[in-house]
Amino acid sequence: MPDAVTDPREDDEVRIVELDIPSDVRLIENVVELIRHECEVMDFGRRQIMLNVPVALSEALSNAMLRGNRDDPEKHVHVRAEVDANRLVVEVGDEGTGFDLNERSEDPTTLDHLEREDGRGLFLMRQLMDRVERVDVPNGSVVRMTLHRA
Amino acid sequence: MPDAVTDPREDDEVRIVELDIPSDVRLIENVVELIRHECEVMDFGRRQIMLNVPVALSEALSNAMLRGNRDDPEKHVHVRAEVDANRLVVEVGDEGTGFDLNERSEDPTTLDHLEREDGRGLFLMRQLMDRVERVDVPNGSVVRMTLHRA
Amino acid sequence: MSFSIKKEGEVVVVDVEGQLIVGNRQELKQKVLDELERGEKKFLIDFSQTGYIDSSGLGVLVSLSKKIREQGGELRLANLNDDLKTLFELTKLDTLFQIADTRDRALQSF
Amino acid sequence: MSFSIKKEGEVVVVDVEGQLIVGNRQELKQKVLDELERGEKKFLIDFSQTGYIDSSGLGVLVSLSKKIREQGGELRLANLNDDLKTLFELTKLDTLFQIADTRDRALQSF
Ligand SMILES: Nc1ncnc2c1ncn2[C@@H]1O[C@H](COP(=O)(O)OP(=O)(O)O)[C@@H](O)[C@H]1O
Ligand SMILES: Nc1ncnc2c1ncn2[C@@H]1O[C@H](COP(=O)(O)OP(=O)(O)O)[C@@H](O)[C@H]1O
Repeated sequence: MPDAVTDPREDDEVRIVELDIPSDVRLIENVVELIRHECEVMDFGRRQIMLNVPVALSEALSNAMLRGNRDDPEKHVHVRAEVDANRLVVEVGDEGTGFDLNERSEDPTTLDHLEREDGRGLFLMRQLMDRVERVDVPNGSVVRMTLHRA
Repeated sequence: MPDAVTDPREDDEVRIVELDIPSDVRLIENVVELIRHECEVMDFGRRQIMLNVPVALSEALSNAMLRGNRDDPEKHVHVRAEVDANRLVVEVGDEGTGFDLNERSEDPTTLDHLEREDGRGLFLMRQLMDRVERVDVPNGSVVRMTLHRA
Repeated sequence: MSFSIKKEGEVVVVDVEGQLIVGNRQELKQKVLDELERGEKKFLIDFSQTGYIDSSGLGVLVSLSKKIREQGGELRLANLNDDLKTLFELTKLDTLFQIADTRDRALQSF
Repeated sequence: MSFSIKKEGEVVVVDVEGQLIVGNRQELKQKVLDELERGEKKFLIDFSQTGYIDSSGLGVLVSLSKKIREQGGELRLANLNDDLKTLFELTKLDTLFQIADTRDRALQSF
């Protein structure tokens, strides 16, 4: 087997990772590692690789599995990450009926929310990504997150 | 966030994992973990999970990346694993021109081969899986491996 | 990903190795609740070997802190790296928990 | 996945933590070759913390064993679990390497 040559990376390089997996939260960590690696290859900042990308992506994946697909392993989650020298765009799709992102903007940092266990997922996605959008697709719902390389 | 309920696994359950990734050998370990997890969920034997599946799959993936795609990160590897209570069928596709599996049947355990560094990949795939096949597809080549649950 | 528990004096010290996320947080919760049931009162969770924490991991910490307080116990956190500190600050959970810079300081603070 | 190197007496001991596969085998190779260049002659690779090894990992072990022998040195392997033993048997590499059951036995065998 020949040695793996280091990527002859070019400025216009785009790396795309696509996955389709059953709803099983134990798969999340490895999905995150795959996409985090792409961001590392593209020289994203250390904090983005250690905090923004993994946390926001975990949130989107667990919402897709547990909220969208109601933890039904027969329902799948589709992930598509596109990374280039400027930004990461990652889409997480589930087979749920969708939800209104704008209606879900409670602030979990208020005093009366602070002791609640849940409700921090979308908040963290918004804090850690530059942009969070939701789109309806046939038979499902997609959350798209964008992070500019820094 | 609600608790993740353990899979209400049924006998006719089929779990499918599909991935499309750039040729980058550093991605292999996480791909292996994803598919190994599916075999764990389906109660494959300990040895299959610790040896057969990860080693054979690593070989197929690195051949697809380094042989089929010549380590070009712009060329993708497509992986599709289907696991049920009876067996794992995993297909690894690359964008190469294919090869003749039957012609590649050298035995790396002979004395004069033993000190060579390479040439053990297909041998291990055949030893560790119940079946290894190759099919030509438009724009590429696919290796399909089957392992019965034991 | 694993959690190792040991006793230092009167304090139950839990090391979180790897991520604390939706896939494994139940394990942490159960381990700590088992100790609480055995009558332990002082808990320290050490994050020096932790990668990232997601919202459900944070949720488990909030839940444990409540349960421990209800039993008249105390929970301290220690060794958050800068990224984890930022996570606690973003969610204002740094105001809910007692967070020490080092394990020793956390142990002395009980 | 990481490799930790330390010296026990005259022997360079390398622990392979995690997998030894195409994605990281170069790192192991380089670490051992650096020690060889520094004049070290006795090498022990300990697999007690190893997951799986692929054919390119095996290839690196074969290559290192040759290079070490060429310099008049010796390589021993230790602590292969049953799955790894099977892998060495399938490839007949158990006949090429000197394999000890335990680290101590490997150390004594130099
Ligand atoms: N993929 C999704 N499909 C359906 N509903 C969702 C999805 N993601 C989020 N939601 C809704 O938004 C709410 C807030 O989500 P989040 O902030 O992550 O908190 P939590 O999931 O802990 O309740 C969820 O309770 C759910 O009702
Ligand atoms: N996916 C593939 N595409 C093209 N050729 C392949 C592929 N997989 C294997 N081969 C061919 O089969 C040969 C033997 O493969 P293998 O037994 O894995 O040993 P090695 O890759 O170490 O040479 C390779 O050298 C290559 O010529």
